[in-house]
Amino acid sequence: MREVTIVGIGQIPVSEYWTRSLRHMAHDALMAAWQDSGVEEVDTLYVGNALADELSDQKQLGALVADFIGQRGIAAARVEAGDASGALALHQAYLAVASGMYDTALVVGVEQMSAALPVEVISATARFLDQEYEATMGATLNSIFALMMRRYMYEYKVPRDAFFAFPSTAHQNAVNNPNAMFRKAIKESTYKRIAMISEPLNMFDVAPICDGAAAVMLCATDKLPVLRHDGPPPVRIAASTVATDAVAVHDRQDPLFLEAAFISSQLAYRQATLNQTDIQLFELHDSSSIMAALSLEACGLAPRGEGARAAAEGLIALDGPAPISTMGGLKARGNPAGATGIYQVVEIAQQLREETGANHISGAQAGLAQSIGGTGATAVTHILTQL
Amino acid sequence: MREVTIVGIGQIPVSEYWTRSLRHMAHDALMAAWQDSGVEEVDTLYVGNALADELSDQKQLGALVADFIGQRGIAAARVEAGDASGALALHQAYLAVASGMYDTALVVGVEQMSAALPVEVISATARFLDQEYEATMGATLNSIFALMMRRYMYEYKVPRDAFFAFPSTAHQNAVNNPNAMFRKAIKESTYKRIAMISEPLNMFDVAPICDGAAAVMLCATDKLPVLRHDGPPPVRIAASTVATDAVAVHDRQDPLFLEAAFISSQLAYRQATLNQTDIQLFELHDSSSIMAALSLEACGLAPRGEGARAAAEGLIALDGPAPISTMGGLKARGNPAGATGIYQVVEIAQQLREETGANHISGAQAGLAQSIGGTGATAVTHILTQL
Amino acid sequence: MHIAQNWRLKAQRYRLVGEVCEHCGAKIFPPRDICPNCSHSAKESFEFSGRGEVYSFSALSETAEKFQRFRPYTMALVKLEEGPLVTAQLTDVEPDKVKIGMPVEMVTRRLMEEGNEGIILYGYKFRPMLDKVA
Amino acid sequence: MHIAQNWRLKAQRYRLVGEVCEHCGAKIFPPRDICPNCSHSAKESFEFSGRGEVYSFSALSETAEKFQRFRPYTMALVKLEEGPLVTAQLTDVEPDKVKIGMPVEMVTRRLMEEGNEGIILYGYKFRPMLDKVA
Ligand SMILES: [Zn+2]
Ligand SMILES: [Zn+2]
Repeated sequence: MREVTIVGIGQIPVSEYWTRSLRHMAHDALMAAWQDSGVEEVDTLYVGNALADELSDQKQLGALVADFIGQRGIAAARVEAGDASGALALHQAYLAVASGMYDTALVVGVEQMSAALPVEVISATARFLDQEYEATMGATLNSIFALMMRRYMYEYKVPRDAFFAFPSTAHQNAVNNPNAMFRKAIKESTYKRIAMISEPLNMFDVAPICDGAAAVMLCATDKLPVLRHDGPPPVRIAASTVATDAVAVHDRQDPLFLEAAFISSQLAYRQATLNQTDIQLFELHDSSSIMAALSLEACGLAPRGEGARAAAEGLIALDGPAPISTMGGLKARGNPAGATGIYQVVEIAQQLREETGANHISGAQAGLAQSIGGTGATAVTHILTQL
Repeated sequence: MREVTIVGIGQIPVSEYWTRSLRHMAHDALMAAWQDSGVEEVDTLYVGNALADELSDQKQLGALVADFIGQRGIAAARVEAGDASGALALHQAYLAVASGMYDTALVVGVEQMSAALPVEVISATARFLDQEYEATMGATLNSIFALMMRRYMYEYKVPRDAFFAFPSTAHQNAVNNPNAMFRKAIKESTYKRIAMISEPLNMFDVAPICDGAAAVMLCATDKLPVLRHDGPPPVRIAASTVATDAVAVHDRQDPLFLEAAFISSQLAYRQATLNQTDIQLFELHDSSSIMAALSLEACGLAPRGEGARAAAEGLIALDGPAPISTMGGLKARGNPAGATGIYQVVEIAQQLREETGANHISGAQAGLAQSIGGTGATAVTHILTQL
Repeated sequence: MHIAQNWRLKAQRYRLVGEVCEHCGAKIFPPRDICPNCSHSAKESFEFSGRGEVYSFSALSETAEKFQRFRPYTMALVKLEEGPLVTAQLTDVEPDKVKIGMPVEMVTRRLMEEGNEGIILYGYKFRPMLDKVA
Repeated sequence: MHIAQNWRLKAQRYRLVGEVCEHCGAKIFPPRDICPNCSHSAKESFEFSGRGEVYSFSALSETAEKFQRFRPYTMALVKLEEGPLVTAQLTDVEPDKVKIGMPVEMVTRRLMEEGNEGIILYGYKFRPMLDKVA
């Protein structure tokens, strides 16, 4: 199995795009990554996207984007696993390069949600759930998060305000990220009185509806010498792993444990031959505060039932033992569903390349990105290290 | 790059399923392939599906199906490229095993279309086109086929009736396929008077709306000795290639040439180090008669503009020089969009394993399967050979 | 849309028909082809009593398209007395009266309306168990 | 649905505004960010004359949802006099009067109705060129 390296990264600010459509957004992120990379020829393209089917009436995004970036002809694929689509696309691109069939691969995560009505987005993201036994009963993605959160508070005797640590940290860190959607810190007093979306989940507990595109260029490590030498430092993919769980929360062994995230992170630690303590930052899937808490626990960064409390006590701060959402996370950078997993990886690469300014995690040599589909059915973990 | 082998195949009859949903159909095909294979443990799952988003309100099919077949936890992904989804999923599974990360992989193509209203299916499959410049103008998939067909007839002076060879051969061959949807030969007189769908394309020129699931089990060739020895003969994947073209026909260099199909087949011949003449059968993407004609030309089996005429003269018959649709093809076996590419591959495996009864291509040692997304934007070619 | 899909799931939705695994005895809902507990094939039907208790709940008003007419409503995870958890709506109760652990029982109610054809889908919801409340 | 998407494409749809490549001179429609001919970036706007001829055509009545109210209609590939092919409807002509090679010109017409909000989308269609027909 060949080693695989990230040689270029690109992103557009997470925002609401009214004058650029899906193909344009993908183009902009991909061209940035390509230009950043020093690669001459791209051999294959992967597009991570969750919602173009219904929100843009468009399928076959692999071919569409390949053509639009001037690469008509190359192999291309669209990969989907809810809001883990981007990360799962990266895993496929990783395998494509590792296999030896392709030397270079572009990967873009792209999503356009803001042009649709909120009710259309809610209907579309409900498809991340089990249609027959969750969505048909009236469940939305947020309502399932809420069910998990209420039970978590009950079972582990956690006050709701403990969850404030997640949006608070995310917004604080986003202030210094020019690509983030919300670049303003939030106050606990606001968190306490802001409107509920699905009790006990409030508007600050969930990531916004938004648009975005982020991209990386992969290159087989044994082909690196062919690249031009003035490029940025390459970043090694030390692990790329995927695991799954029941789609419906009610079907899981423990509704309060993200088994897929656990398995995927364990496989990743093993593949990278690293312990949690060897890793300096963790971009986790904070699509809601409860998912952030459960992700900390699944990745072994907090004991079961302690994720929220540990976060409130400083675990996840930039200078804490397990910094997460270092550039704003899903909550404040934004969660453009199928693009999110690539934003995470781009941000870790930025950290390892020391391009994160005031948010730089000092001594960062390894970072973990974990992306989750919906409420936990698909989990994709990448560990990046300096080469 | 590791060699990859197909060690198990499975399919359910293409039909209209009213009592089994997507997950059940996938289950049945996968279990058949698994049972056929002699494999103990499956390492990863790929699901090719085009339309579950809108027709079943379901995403994250990778996780959903993995769980439903009792494999909760394993890596899984859903791949989409219109009606090339199944074949493209197989390509990803091929890379996954070739890379060395996974030793075995299950791949299923699954689609459920018949439960939706015809207008819903037409709306959904229009998403295989370029939304902004084809579908928005009122184009449907069939109407674009019709535009290609009319121009083809005009440019190459081909009478409409020459296209009868495609549905005629397909239906004739489906008679002996218990998994085919239409197992009845059709008459030229009926073809001449049957209703138009989109002039000059009639109802016999296009594949039916239907449901289906087909699956294969892949195994790294170097792990074959571990399998039990009483299984069916393994089939070698000698080539697995992907190419793309502009999504919109109006954007292509030549609207009557399937460039992606051409590139993908050329790459496949090269990867397999075989010429067309070394291959005894060709499962092509006969989603419409015109696509069948253009596919023959793209794969080098007929000169440009001669595909339909050559077919009418016996090129594609079971005993002709380039048999296609040997078990009924998309036209008569059925085209359950995202499942189609796997049905093709399963049928070629059946031919190489000599399980095709009266339809067996004598001396078949190599077969080519080519699957196309929509009107030609994505093309995936596999060449299978006896091990 | 999806008339067949709804028709297909009638037994489950109207009567909470799941399965009991012949191998390990696990009571399974929703029904599956393979027992998630022991991985043997699960085919024996089992009709649940419909009694259980609230495991978690949440009142919401931002719903998917097909549920707009019915909002606000309260989603819940209900732990059936036979073991499985079920996702369903609570009915006949104000959200502020719901508590984790509250005994509930299944009733059949209108779930949603399918857009174009105005098809109405019925299925299980749960309400406070009458004898326990009285 | 997709109000922004429609708004975004107004220039193209109302006035056939594409691009001319500064490098190779190719006239490009629909507009792109990269010239498909020479792979340089293409940014200079170019408004097409709207004149062309029928390259292919087909009358259909099985349409997508948003076009149901407008069926039957005739789809066509039109070869613009500046070079590119365009997919569009023909209008003001019976399907049996259409011929490949027939001169046509662009007009702006109603394209479709968006379901829920009843938004009407306008855009280009092509009709027989009046002076040539007369
Ligand atoms: Zn069991
Ligand atoms: Zn140019």
